[in-house]
Amino acid sequence: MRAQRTESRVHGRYLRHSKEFPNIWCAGCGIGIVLAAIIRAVDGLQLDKNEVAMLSGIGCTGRMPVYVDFNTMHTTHGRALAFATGLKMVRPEMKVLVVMGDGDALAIGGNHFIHAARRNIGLTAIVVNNATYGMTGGQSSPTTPTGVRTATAPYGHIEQPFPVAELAVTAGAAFVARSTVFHVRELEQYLSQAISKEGFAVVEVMSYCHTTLGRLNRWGTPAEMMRRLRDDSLTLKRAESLSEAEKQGKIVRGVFVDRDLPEYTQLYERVIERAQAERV
Amino acid sequence: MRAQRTESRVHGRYLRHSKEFPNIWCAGCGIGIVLAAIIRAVDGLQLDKNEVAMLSGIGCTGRMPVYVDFNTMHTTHGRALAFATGLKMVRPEMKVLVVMGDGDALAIGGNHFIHAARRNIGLTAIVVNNATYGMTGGQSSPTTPTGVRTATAPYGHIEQPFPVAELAVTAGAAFVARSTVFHVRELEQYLSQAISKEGFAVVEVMSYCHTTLGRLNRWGTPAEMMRRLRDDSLTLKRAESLSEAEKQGKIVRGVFVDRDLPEYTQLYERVIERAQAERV
Amino acid sequence: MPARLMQGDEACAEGALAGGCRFFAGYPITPATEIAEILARRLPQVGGKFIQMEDEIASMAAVIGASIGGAKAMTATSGPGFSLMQENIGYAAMAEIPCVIVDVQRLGPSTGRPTSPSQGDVMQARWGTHGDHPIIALSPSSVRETLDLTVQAFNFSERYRTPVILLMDEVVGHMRERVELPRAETIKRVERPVTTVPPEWYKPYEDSVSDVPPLVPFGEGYRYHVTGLHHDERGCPTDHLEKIQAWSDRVFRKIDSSLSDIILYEEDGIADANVLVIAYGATARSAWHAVKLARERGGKIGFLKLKTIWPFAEEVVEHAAARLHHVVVPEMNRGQLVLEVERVVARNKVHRVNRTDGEMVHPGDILAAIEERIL
Amino acid sequence: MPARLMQGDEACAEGALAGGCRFFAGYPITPATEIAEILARRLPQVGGKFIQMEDEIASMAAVIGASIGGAKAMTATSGPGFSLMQENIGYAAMAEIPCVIVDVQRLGPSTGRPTSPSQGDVMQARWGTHGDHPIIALSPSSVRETLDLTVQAFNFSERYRTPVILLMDEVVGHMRERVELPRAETIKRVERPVTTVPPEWYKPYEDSVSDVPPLVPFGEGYRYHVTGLHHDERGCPTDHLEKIQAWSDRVFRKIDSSLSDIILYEEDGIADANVLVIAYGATARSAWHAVKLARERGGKIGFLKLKTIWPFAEEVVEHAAARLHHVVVPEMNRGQLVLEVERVVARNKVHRVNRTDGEMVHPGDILAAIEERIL
Amino acid sequence: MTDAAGGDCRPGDRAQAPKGLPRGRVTVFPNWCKGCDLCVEFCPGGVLEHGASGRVIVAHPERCRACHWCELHCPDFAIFVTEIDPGETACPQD
Amino acid sequence: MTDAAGGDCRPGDRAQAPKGLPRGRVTVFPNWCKGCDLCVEFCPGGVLEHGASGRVIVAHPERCRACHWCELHCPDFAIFVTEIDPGETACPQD
Amino acid sequence: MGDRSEVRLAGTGGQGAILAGIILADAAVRDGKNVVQTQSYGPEARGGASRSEVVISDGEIDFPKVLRPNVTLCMSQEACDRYARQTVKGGVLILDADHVVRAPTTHAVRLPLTTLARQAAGRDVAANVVALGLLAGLTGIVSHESLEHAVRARAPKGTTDVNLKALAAGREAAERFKREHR
Amino acid sequence: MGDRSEVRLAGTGGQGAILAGIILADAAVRDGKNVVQTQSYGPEARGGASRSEVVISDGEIDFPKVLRPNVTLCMSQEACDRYARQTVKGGVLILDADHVVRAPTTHAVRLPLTTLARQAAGRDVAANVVALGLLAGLTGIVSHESLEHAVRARAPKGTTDVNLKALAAGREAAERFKREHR
Ligand SMILES: Cc1ncc(C[n+]2csc(CCOP(=O)(O)OP(=O)(O)O)c2C)c(N)n1
Ligand SMILES: Cc1ncc(C[n+]2csc(CCOP(=O)(O)OP(=O)(O)O)c2C)c(N)n1
Ligand code: SF4
Ligand code: SF4
Ligand code: SF4
Ligand code: SF4
Repeated sequence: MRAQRTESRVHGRYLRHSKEFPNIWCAGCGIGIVLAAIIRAVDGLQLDKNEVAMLSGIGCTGRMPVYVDFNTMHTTHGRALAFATGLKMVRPEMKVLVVMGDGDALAIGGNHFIHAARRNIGLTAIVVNNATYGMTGGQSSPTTPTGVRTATAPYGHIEQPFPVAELAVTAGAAFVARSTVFHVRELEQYLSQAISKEGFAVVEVMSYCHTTLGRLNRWGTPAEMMRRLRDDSLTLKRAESLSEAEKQGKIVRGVFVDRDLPEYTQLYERVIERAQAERV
Repeated sequence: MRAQRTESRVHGRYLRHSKEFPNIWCAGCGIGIVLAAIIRAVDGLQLDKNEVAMLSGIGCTGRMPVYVDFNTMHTTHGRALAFATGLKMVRPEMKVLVVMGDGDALAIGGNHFIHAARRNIGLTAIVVNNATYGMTGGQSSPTTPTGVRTATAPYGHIEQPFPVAELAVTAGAAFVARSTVFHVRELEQYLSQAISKEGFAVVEVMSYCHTTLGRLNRWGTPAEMMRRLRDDSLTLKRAESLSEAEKQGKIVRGVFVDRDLPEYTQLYERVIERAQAERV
Repeated sequence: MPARLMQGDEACAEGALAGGCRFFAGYPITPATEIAEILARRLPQVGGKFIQMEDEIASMAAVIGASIGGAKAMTATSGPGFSLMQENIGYAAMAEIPCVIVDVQRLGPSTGRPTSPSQGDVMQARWGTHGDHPIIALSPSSVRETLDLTVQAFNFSERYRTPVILLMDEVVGHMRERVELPRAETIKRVERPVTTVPPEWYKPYEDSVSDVPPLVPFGEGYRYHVTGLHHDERGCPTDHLEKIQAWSDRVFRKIDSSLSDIILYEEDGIADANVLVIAYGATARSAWHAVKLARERGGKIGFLKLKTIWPFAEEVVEHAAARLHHVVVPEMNRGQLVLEVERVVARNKVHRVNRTDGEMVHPGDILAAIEERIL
Repeated sequence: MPARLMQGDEACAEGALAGGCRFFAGYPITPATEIAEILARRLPQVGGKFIQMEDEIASMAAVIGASIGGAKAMTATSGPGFSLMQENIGYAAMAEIPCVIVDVQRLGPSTGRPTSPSQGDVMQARWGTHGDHPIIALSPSSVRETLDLTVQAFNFSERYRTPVILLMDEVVGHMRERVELPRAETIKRVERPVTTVPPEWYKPYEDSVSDVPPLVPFGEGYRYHVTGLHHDERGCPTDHLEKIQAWSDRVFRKIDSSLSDIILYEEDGIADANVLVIAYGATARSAWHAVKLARERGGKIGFLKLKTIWPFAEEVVEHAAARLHHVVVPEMNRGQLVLEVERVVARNKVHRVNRTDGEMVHPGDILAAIEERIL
Repeated sequence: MTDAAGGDCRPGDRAQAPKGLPRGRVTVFPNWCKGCDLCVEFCPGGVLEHGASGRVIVAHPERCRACHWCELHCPDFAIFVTEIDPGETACPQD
Repeated sequence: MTDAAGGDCRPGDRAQAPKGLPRGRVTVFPNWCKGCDLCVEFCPGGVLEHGASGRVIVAHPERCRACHWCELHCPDFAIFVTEIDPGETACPQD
Repeated sequence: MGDRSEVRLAGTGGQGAILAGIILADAAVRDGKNVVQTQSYGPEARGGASRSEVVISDGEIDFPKVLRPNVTLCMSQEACDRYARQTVKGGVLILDADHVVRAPTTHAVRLPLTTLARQAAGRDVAANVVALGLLAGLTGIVSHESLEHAVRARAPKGTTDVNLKALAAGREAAERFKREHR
Repeated sequence: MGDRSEVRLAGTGGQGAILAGIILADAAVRDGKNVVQTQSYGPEARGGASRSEVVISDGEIDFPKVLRPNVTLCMSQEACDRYARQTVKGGVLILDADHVVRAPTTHAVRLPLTTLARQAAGRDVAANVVALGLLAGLTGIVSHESLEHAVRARAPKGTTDVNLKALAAGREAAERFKREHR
């Protein structure tokens, strides 16, 4: 049983104690849970910290990297994947984790998301999906469910949400999975698979923002929102046996794709070989 | 038989004779063929020219609007759909056509493309897919097939192309179709359906750029490239009966989705009703 | 209307509505988010439209699209978003599409410190996009002035067919202040110049009657072309050197020939002053405090508050400073508008007071700078 | 090396390779596309990496990412793309990440006229992003100078840990010229300052030794944090006013204290001149022609060619113009760098010669401006 | 695979249009035609040829079956076809 | 639906941990705990309570079954659990 | 500038210092005064330091921030360490004794505001409004009527009653304090 | 500036005026001269006006564009209308008689360059290189050897032979012309 490891010892080995804790997030926010899961996944893979980079964009989720003892970079809003692409190109051996909020990854950053997937570059994209912009106070995001009240949709949100995992699959990602901050062991497992994957790997983590969207819609305490993640989610396998109506409003968890596609920086190595061969 | 109409008379009624012809495009370029098909589709729907707007981004395709007698706007590279969104919001009754090259729509403009689809706003997005950047001289685009030589991939392109139609479907578009500049009657039909659709409608038109990508890859004259569009394409229906291997490298033509989804500006009318009711 | 406690961002939103704004597209960002949130609620109440776009580039694009559709349109952002909007602001300048861009300045560069004030985007407002183009930028120093200048921004933008930037700062945007709201009847709204010619004759860039040709919205029977390329009177791309130069000359002329309308400022005690203090935005509040203190101590201090930042009030400043040996220019940046002051007044007369840690310039620092010159 | 006919854009690409560039990310745009196309072919030949990104924002981001990974990195664009890059250029300035941004200026604003030259982005290079930050910008006037200044751009960027902008223009970028290539051994490359402290002690923004703290690439055992927020010595976000101010002071100081290294220029015949002509970029070619003509006609004309545009060569210009009553500043814009000249020299001494139709300033126009002053 | 809607006829035999079938009158705007030869290559009747001036010429007007391929595919709006009354002659001069 | 990997135990009956099952020693870092009560609400053993200081307290240490739910879900790295040797006592003092 | 009153309310994000400032400013408007309210906070508003400043005057208010506060409220130890000393001589320094253990002066009004809030209104978070009642009672800087109206207008929906109780509790505490320290 | 020679080559996009300029400039380099080549075109390069300028000198070349051309080549009527008159007195004006019908002067060298290209090289588009041979033959601005090398170096892969034939044809045309107009 894995729980025999003392998880906090694991966590502690990766936290930057120089940075003051407690962390910046609201009491009960799921982002810290994701951070812990990432740490355990990295630890489980026995990676060298020096060979791990964690990049983020701007948002509450974007504040994650500063707390961990990797090579960390808090970039500009929406652009983390593009920064990471440059880094990965010149450091192909590095494991580059990119943590983003749903707004960061899919509103302003949507283009970089689909292009990183198309290019199948070896990055691990971790999208903490709380269905809103937490940092700026609960505005609509590309994953806000239709009908929900947000700070910029006071009469109810009238747009469709992106199916993030499906979008990543269609755009060309090599690995795509979804879990929640409730299902931490599953999450850890998916993260581990994603980090091990050669190509572009996406893990969408369903979370919540009780202080903004939660408050606006009277969704209650962190614990209540956590319960909803538990009760309203089901596995891909189970989902297959359900009708569309039954799946309505449910979070489908699982690995959506795990396929062999040539990874970008490896293909580029061959470009270099070709260029140098032609030159001779 | 529709061909009984004198098409050129139709075309002539919509061209801006004040602007000097011949048009800007290379001899034999497919963009003019798309323009003619759009004109016939609009004419077939008997729309009032005043109620039609055509917007474009930057690129060879982007030069289309100036030739037609609609309300026309040549915007910035990649942003046509965002400009069009503003226009459509304040003029919901208008038919807003947005013509874009594949680079325009899917490289720099990729985010606006998926978001317009998600929002399901009533625009007609016409993507002229010549698999390259024509205007700037044959660089790689997000639809360039893997392996092809481009001005920026002198050792062969190592990225996957976007499946444009599928991406539009996943992102949430109400209508998505694909045809080619060879199949002009089919194209005209799809354009007509797209323009009639209430929600976000995409028509991907496979074309070619013989002077840049064509020359770099020795693909021959416009007629030769045209022949390839004829010979290498098949209908969605036929494609269904083929194996993945058989479909490899083929252009699948047809209507990929045509579904009822509430259109954005119409939903917004209800927001206004709600806001004004709450206020009273 | 009775007095109310109102926040600067709210005043901006209400000023926009009062100025006729019926479309807002934006993307949340501290400290401008409140403007969007208020307009999300308020616009549909008056039949207007609000949309949150996928980013600031799209927001600026949608604003231009809405404006060509005939709506008075606006967006609001802060530094990072303002940087992203630059390309499309240039498009609006080139195509002469009226619109208002609000930049509630926060401490930069980059993400900087989102909740701290700054006046770090002053030069960017003038020069942020590529290529030569004129621009109008206004900067309020109080909540009430925010309301008034927002109306004014719409008026200028429609009158001159130009993007107008409202340069707020976090202090003004987030501060709440007692305001007496203007009565609706007292608010003057300017509408877009209209054409009298029939559609066949209409040319959206023809300067025969005025340097500001009428702009007929799309959908009203005047079908024409708009482009970000250099274009002729009809809006069609051109490569004629004379037409390109003529466009450039005209768009600068339309602003330069109306400076007396556009340059807004307030002055106090300049006639017999020994030292002149020039300030704008929140810093004008620090400066005015310092000026009053210095006067209490017997100094003859002139005060010039600029509300119009761009075009720069060259003549006003030149005139005010002509006689003087000392001009003090406090700014919440490392010295931006002061570059213009130095250009107009002579560098050695000008004394800077700057701060870039995200706090307001302290009146005491301005006072010290004044007193150093008096002694 | 023998002489060769070489295009400006090619010289930029070759200069980049000579300067040690091993990463390029970009997005095609006239008239800078050739730089990308050449590097797409050349970089993998030397083991470097080329990537075409989805847009200019991503290109600039990837360049920063590659630089933090340890590669000398560059992008190249023109006005519209330069506008889009501004936010991330500000990030590089804030986080002090070396990188080179090439802007081959074309006629703006907006899409403008893509194949025509301009110097319309001079002020944008200084002020295009939000917030106060220092920047270095160089502007070549010939093909050979393009090569040299590209090397120099990399050297400055590494030496000062700062983004450096190479401001070319369409004339220089597209022109082909006979060049004698420098021999490889003669090219001096500057590498990033290295640290001598062990990882536990390393602070990427510590200024105790130098105003330019060493930057260790990611992946080499020094794990630290980088952010666009205001940060402390370790790179972690801070809200301490003193630390924020200290950052701002240091980054400006690191440039301001090295002006003698950074300010590159050439001067000719200034000592006994009656009129001084100041120019840069392609316009320096027009100006030099005009100066020679004027001298042939007996005029005592001084010539100052600025290669470093930003920081502005305040002292050089002040010194050169001190004695003179007439300074002529030709530019392919409506007057941008001349604003600085006016600030430093006094407005009434300065005479502008401008052109914004997409053609070079004609030597005849400069000559006329010179002669008007002599008479 | 040509399985699209009408008008997508392949170049067939280049003989005179069979009697009784529709016949067309082809007009080319020489100033707009760029001589790309799309119509020349795909015209099922072999009506068109690349002229010496670089533009297309209607070399065999009598063969036109009024299939409109050229008109529908010309990127330059440079060619058009009108159906001829079966009674009329398809003489290029008129 | 709780169908994920281990650790996702629901709050069960809040009785003392049955004999023979694993037992844990729970430690809270009071300076890091924000009192969000996630652990309190989901702890299957009812071990934890919201303290007067706003932070969590280990009210019933003896009930801890070492399921690690709290440790795995604490967003603040503020709580950790070590397994106790069956022989040891889970006395909060040690 | 003679009649300028400056109030600084400081605490930790979530304690409501900013809302208290807004209510106070609103009350001043109702009293017919000029007023400016500003604030300072980080993203750490969620737990970080948070500060609200209110300047009240019969005349024009130029500089909108506090120069030397006449009244300071500190709801956390950190706030106290940072701001308590800055209060002008003769000014009023209020400390929430529930959160502030070390005070730099004995001249402070030290009351357990959070406890008072819990007792009177059943909610710890109403301490900010208790403080307002206290502050107004001690200084008379705004009238109680206006403050009551301001609370009604500005308190989040559904919390009006709670906050009015807190306000009254603060007012009573002021009376008690004045009696005791007469 | 005395020895500065200026050549302007103008035509329609696709006719190769720009490539001709590059080859000419390359030849000048091979001759050991200083040279600058510039160009001007629109997106209408595909059919629009296109212009290439070459300045050759033994000394430094300051202004890189043509001021008053010594040699002008016009390959289209539009180019001729626009540029023919600007040639300096005594300069050489070459017109492709296949494309230019109206000339503003009788002092021009009017030859059917396109026809010559077709005849000699079998390709209309080689007219630009015919023009180069002619131009060099008439003016001696660059040596024939250098020009030949430049053609080899700069002509698109696979077109070297065609272009060398065109060059020779141009050179012969120059000889013929010189003989006829001696
Ligand atoms: C260019 C730019 N635009 C806007 C912002 C303001 N901003 C900061 S975070 C954020 C969104 C945060 O939402 P999300 O990415 O979903 O992350 P979360 O905070 O929910 O974790 C926004 C819009 C910014 N910093 N930069
Ligand atoms: C911001 C910006 N970046 C780059 C360019 C240069 N540019 C002009 S058109 C174009 C791409 C054209 O390709 P595509 O959209 O596929 O259209 P096509 O020309 O093939 O029709 C590019 C990159 C630009 N105008 N603006
Ligand atoms: S605002 Fe929302 S997302 Fe951000 S830390 Fe708080 S709960 Fe988490
Ligand atoms: S470059 Fe390509 S896309 Fe552009 S007009 Fe020519 S053939 Fe068409
Ligand atoms: S989950 Fe962590 S932060 Fe929350 S109450 Fe428990 S120990 Fe404290
Ligand atoms: S490990 Fe934590 S959650 Fe599990 S029983 Fe013990 S205290 Fe409760």
